[in-house]
Amino acid sequence: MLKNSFILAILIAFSLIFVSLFISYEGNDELSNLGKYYAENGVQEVGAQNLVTSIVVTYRGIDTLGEVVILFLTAAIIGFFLKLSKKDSKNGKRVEKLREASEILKTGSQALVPLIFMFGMYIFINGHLTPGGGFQGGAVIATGFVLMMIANPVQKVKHGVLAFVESISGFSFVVIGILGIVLAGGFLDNHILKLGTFGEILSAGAIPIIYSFIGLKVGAELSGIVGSFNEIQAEK
Amino acid sequence: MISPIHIITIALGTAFALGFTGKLSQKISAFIMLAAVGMLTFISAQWVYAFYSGGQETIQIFTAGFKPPYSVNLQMGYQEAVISLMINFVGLLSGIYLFKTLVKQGKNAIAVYIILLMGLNVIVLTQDMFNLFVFLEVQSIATAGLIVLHKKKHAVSSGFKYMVATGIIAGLLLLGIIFAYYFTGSLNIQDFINANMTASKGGAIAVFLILGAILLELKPFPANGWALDVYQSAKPGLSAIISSASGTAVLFVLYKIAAIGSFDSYDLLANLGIITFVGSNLLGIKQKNAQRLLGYSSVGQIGLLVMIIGFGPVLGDKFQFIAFTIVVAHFLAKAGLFWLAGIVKKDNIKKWSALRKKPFLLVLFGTFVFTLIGFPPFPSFFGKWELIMVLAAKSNMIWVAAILLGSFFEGIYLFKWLGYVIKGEVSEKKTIKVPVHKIIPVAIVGILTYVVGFFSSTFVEGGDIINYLPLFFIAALFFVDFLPAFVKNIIAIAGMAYYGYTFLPELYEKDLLRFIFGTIFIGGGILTLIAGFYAKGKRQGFYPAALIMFAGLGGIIQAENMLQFFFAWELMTLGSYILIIRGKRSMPHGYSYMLFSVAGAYLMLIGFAMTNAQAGISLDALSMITSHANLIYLMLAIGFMTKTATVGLHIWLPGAHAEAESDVSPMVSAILLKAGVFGLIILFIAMGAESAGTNPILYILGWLGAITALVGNLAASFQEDAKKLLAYSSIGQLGYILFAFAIMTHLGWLTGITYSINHFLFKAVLFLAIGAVVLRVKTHKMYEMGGLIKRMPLAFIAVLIGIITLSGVPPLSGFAGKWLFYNAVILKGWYFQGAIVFFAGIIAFLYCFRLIYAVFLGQLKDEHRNVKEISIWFIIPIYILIIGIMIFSARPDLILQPIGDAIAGYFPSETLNWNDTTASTTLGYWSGYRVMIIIGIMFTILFAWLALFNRKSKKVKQFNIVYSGERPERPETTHVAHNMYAGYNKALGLLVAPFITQFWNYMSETVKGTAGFVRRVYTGNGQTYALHIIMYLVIIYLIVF
Amino acid sequence: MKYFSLEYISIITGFLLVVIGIWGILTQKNIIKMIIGFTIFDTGLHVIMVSIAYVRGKTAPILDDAVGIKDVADKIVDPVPQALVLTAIVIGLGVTANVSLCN
Amino acid sequence: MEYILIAIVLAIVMLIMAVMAIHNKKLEVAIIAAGVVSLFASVLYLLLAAPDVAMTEAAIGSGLSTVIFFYVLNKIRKNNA
Amino acid sequence: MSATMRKIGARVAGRYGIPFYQPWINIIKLYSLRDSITHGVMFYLGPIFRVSGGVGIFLFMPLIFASQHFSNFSFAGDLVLIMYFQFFGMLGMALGAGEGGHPHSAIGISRGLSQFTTIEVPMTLAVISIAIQYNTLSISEIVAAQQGGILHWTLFTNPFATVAAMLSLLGAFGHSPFNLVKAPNEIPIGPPTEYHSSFLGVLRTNAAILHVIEAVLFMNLFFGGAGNWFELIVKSFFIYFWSVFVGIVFPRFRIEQSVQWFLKIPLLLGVIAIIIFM
Repeated sequence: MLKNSFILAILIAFSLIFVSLFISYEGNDELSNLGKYYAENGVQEVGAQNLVTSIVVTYRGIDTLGEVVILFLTAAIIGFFLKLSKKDSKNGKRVEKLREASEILKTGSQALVPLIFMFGMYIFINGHLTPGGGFQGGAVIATGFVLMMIANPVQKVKHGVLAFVESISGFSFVVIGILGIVLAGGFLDNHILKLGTFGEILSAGAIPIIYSFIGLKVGAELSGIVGSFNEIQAEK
Repeated sequence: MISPIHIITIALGTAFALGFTGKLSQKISAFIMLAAVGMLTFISAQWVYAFYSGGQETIQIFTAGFKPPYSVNLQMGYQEAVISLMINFVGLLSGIYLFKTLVKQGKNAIAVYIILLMGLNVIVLTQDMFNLFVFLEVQSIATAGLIVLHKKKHAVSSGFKYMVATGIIAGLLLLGIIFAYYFTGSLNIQDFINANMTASKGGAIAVFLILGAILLELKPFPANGWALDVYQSAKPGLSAIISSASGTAVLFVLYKIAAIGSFDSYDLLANLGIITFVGSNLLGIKQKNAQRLLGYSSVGQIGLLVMIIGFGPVLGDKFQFIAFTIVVAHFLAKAGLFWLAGIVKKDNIKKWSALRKKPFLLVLFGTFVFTLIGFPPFPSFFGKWELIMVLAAKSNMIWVAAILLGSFFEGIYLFKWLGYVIKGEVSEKKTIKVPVHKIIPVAIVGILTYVVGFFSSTFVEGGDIINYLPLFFIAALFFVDFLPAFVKNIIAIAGMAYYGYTFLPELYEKDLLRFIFGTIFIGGGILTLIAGFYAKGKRQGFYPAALIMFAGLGGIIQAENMLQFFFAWELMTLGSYILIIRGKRSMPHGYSYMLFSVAGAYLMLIGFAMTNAQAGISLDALSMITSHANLIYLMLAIGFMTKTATVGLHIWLPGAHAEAESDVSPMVSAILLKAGVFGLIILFIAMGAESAGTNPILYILGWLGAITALVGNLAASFQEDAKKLLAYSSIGQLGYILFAFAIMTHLGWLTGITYSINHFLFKAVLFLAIGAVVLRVKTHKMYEMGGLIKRMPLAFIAVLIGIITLSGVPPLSGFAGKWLFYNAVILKGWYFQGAIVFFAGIIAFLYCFRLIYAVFLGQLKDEHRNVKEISIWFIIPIYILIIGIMIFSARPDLILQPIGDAIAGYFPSETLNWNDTTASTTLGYWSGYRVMIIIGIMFTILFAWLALFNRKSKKVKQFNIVYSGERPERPETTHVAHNMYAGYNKALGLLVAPFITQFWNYMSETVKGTAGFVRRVYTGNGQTYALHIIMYLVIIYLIVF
Repeated sequence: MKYFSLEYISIITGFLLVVIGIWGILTQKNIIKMIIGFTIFDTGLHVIMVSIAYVRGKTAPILDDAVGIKDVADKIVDPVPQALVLTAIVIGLGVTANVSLCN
Repeated sequence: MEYILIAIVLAIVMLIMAVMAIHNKKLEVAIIAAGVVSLFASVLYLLLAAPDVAMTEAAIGSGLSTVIFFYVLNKIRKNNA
Repeated sequence: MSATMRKIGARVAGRYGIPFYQPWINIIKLYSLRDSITHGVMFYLGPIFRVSGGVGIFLFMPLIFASQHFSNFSFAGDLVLIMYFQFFGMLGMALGAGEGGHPHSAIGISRGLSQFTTIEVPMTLAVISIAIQYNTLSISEIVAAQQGGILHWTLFTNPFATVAAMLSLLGAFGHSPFNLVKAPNEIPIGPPTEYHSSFLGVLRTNAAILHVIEAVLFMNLFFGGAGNWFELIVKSFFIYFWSVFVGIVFPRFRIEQSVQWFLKIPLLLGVIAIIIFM
């Protein structure tokens, strides 16, 4: 208990930093310089309705690349871990027989999962127009995947397929980025395709393509991660 | 030119592509990865080249084709190129090193590895704060992943701690970034810098959070327990990357963003950096685990670099050089050491002696250790030199002291480790396996340390005239180390002779004092090397070390500026250290030798730095000091006195000299100690004759010299070990010399020089002779010898002449010193000191007699009935030296007269007058030549007389004696060499009680105790480490705001 | 009452979540709870970031028909921190997954 | 104004849930509570005019994270059992 | 002279003692002994060193003040030379005895050397004091400075130095109470153990020379020197007898006792002597 009070004291002292930060915060009545620039020029330059998307995919595309890389790393590390524990399980550890899911769940999921996948794809393809994009779509796909696993716990996750999707979309992402250097102004420039008509699906240059790849990749990665966790927990 | 953006594309392309290569074998994947990393290295190398060859300007890469701050931009400048090259280079080498591991772990690990490198590159290049954050996370997740892949239980838990710690740090960084954005409306680092955020309180806190987070990424002491666990438990190849590449990259980030703070934040960084440097190195002292030790050292070095960044504005245009050399030194050495750790595969540093079976690795290990500590010719030497010079110039002396203290702590454990490696017991018969792919990286960085060191010297003021010729020669000699010893000996002697030839004749005209010392160093070196012919086999490692020492000694003579002097001084220390620890039981002594030397050298360094700040870098500047002169002189004097083993600083000497090899003892005793004397001479010249009466330092030094003489000689007479006896005698003799020079009159100096020459001659003779005897009888203990005159008459004569010279009995040259001494002392008026020295001189008789009696006289031991005369290779140099003694004894005027003329420039009054061969002062007179003749004639007459009476005396066996009514049968019963001066010891032993040793022991125990106490903050618990991080920030916050 | 507005309430909530999260990290023995502390810490940060993006009385930065494409700057909240939060959330997931793995 | 009231309610629930997530003895409850914090946060994001963020938080923070937690919990339970 | 000493000693002890000519007879007898053995080269050289030392000091010492002839070879060196030359003989003696291989000789030497070192300290202080006083190290000049009446002797002008030196003289002569070195009872004649016949003869000769020379040295330094032969003999005889008297009165000291004793009173006196003239 003494230790906890000590920690509490430290934390209170630490909160002083936050208090000062909070006091200095006054809320905004107008946009910051950067925000203003994007608001005024985003449409002309990038051509996406959703400004957040144009920032995420184009202006700060390299951040997104890093983010995808982090998911990739996580998936790779967890996948590796899975491999290790599988090796262990070969040495005398058994995979516990899981309880079968109820029939309703099974049937329901069979109908639902493709729908969820479709919804996810819709989200990332329309990322430049409506809220949402690659990440959200990817996450939705992964949710569908989770549902699939719950419905059918015994079924093996096809890591090979996931990895393939993940790699190919990641690779394409990079290739498009390089095309940006070759054909347009810089790495991940979306001007390799025409900006098109504002507000349409096939507008905003390469954004829909890039976001699709991101969506696929994120979906595959998140599914892989969750799947791996599932397998890890299934082992004993 | 390939755009740096392709560092990202190639790395990521490879990583992603590995996923769909399908069934490609893991080996091929690893090769693809290596090729990719090679490509990265090539890209950064070509940029470095472009900048190096000039004409290339810093370029900005706009991603997505928009200008910053609207999109993320990368910047490629000279600095970025260099750092990125370093990262990729170590990545490539580590990739080769980890090749098999990576192949075994599979594609996932390979992909993570290359992404780690990519992340590091991006954080160096990027100019956008949030981008920096993202790739910092990439970097830390990749690192954690690779740690976890190690699949040790310990590794997993340390990975967890690492994630927790970096997670909190990243969160705080993000908080800082978003508020910085709130205040500036930008995410570009350049905009942050221009915005002057610290003006408002909120902005200042945002800056504080950003800088604090980056600082915490650098593992500042004491909030770094998590990092140490990582260093300890990660695979060595990975630790190498974390320490070298990640450390360097994040340091660069700190450097890049440091400007967002105000001037105060620089100050703060400097403070925190130095705390880390000192604290972390202090804790390293108690550490036993090799990788954790390296972790402490890494943290320490990075702390030093943080401090340097903090001093960036102060250091001005020197900053780049200093930071670069120290970074590179740390980078190369740490990578090399971690890799070595992976080859040795021993956790406990005591077990590293396994390395000894691989001399090549041993040399590399030594190289890295000396690089870390900052010995020449490695880059960190020049970096630290410049750093301290600049700091001193801006009178930041406390900082200088703290840096040196930290370096000293680092020296303590690194040398201890080196000691274990070189002298520890090799218990296992199994030799360590050295796969080729692991040794190549180590060798490459090892060689690079030399190359970079060489190039960095050309950038230092005064460094361009350092004489590298001997070093190249030594390097060449190192590569022919496989030759038999006598071939190498011939090469070495030839090299020495040539080296002497290159500068000594010239000095004879210009500077007689330097000439004399130069002759002692080089000539003496050649003579003692002749003795080296006795050695059989290859004698690996001996010649490079010996020649490094002599190169250093020569360098001291040649030095024109303080950098050269210090460079040579450290070189000499390094060489002599290696020489000393070659002895069988000399490790602890070598260790303390090194610590004293390093500490002394640091004091010298401070002195030099303060001088440089006032009067420039030339050695002559010492006489132009305007302020704090006495402090500087005192520090320099203490520095030199560590080499002359003045009382208080002497405890390393007896063991070091006594346990060294037979032909090494004369080198380190007769020759090496003179380096300290030479330093003192330079110092005293600088202080000037006019300070003789007024300067309290000289007065203190005089007393110290006298006490040293007394204590040294007294201790010598109580030794049982012949070589130890000689070693203590050296302490005493050096006490005389210090005393004589401290008198600071014409006569005093003549005394000092005479003593120096004499000590060189007779101590070389004695150590060579006794060393040769020891080689024959295989013991140092005097009471285990005896009666050897019958077996080794030549050695006996040599020792006899040696001790007559030593004790200053007329007619040999020792008396010249004593006579000058009396005159000098009485004229100076230092009567009591003089009396003490005189008393010490008489005590010299005790040990002189003991030496010759116990070794050569008395009854011959049974086991020595058949020993041979000492080796001819010892006899030759000994008798050459004896001829020298005879000449000097008969005609001291030949040498002393020109010297007198030479030093008359410094001390014009009360000179020694020469009338033919008779010297006279205002007090007395003496003619060595005549005394020699008179005694010679008398001796002959008496000999003839006695011979006349004793024609018929018959020779009898030794046991033909009677005592206590019995005839002795065993030699032991008649030899009383053990505890010979028992009564004397009872009366005066108090004076030599090991107070000083106890004092130093107490000191070292205190330091270790502190280290052990502070180390308790590292509980090994992830939560505690997280708490440390929070506390660290809180404390800094409370201090700053 | 200045603090009685959307952005202030949310930013205070954010800070409090951060503090609670750190408290959890520092005090909880159970590793899962530590990790939960972590996610709460992260969520708090995200809330703060989004609050900073907020401009009083403006709408989301999506230029649909309701907003139009003229004088956009006066109509929307700041898109930049939102983009950052997107990235941060995904990174947070990566970190959480990794931390969860390490036990 | 009604936004503010909603926000206050959201904030209070989030904080209570956060404390619960950390101090509740039952791990399942704790995990769910953490998920609720995320979920309410995403509603708050909507109020703050950030639909993109809200979607992401809902999908990732309250969805996937919670699933992962349950898996980890399962794993630990089994290991300890 | 040694006979005289023994005689007085015996008389005090109530015995008859030996006749005064006994030592001379001893020496002659030793020289003429035919049976002679040796232990090696150094056994020869030892006595030679010893005698060289003795004779050497004699040669370097001016005996009679202002006499051209009896200044001997004093032009070759000064007081320092003489002080150090004493060691030459010591060393030779020690070496020769060591060669003999007899343990007693080694014990004797170790004791002798120990004691000798401390004897020299007050002596040196006294000499330094004199050197300061007269500002010279040349014996002739020291003697010259003492001319002109008994009150000009160092004995009176520098009494502390004189006393210190006289005390150390006791040790230098090696008579009782500082004669453990020779230790007649435990070890037959100390370092000369093992020596006999002509070797011993040489040594005894030397011993006589040494005693005389020490006395002469003291005379020169402290008692105004000698203007002619008669003065020389009388003065040195009295100096010699000083030690004899003391020796008879005090019991013998152990080595550590004598070492400590010499480092107390005589040392203090020497220091005072220097302080006075500083």
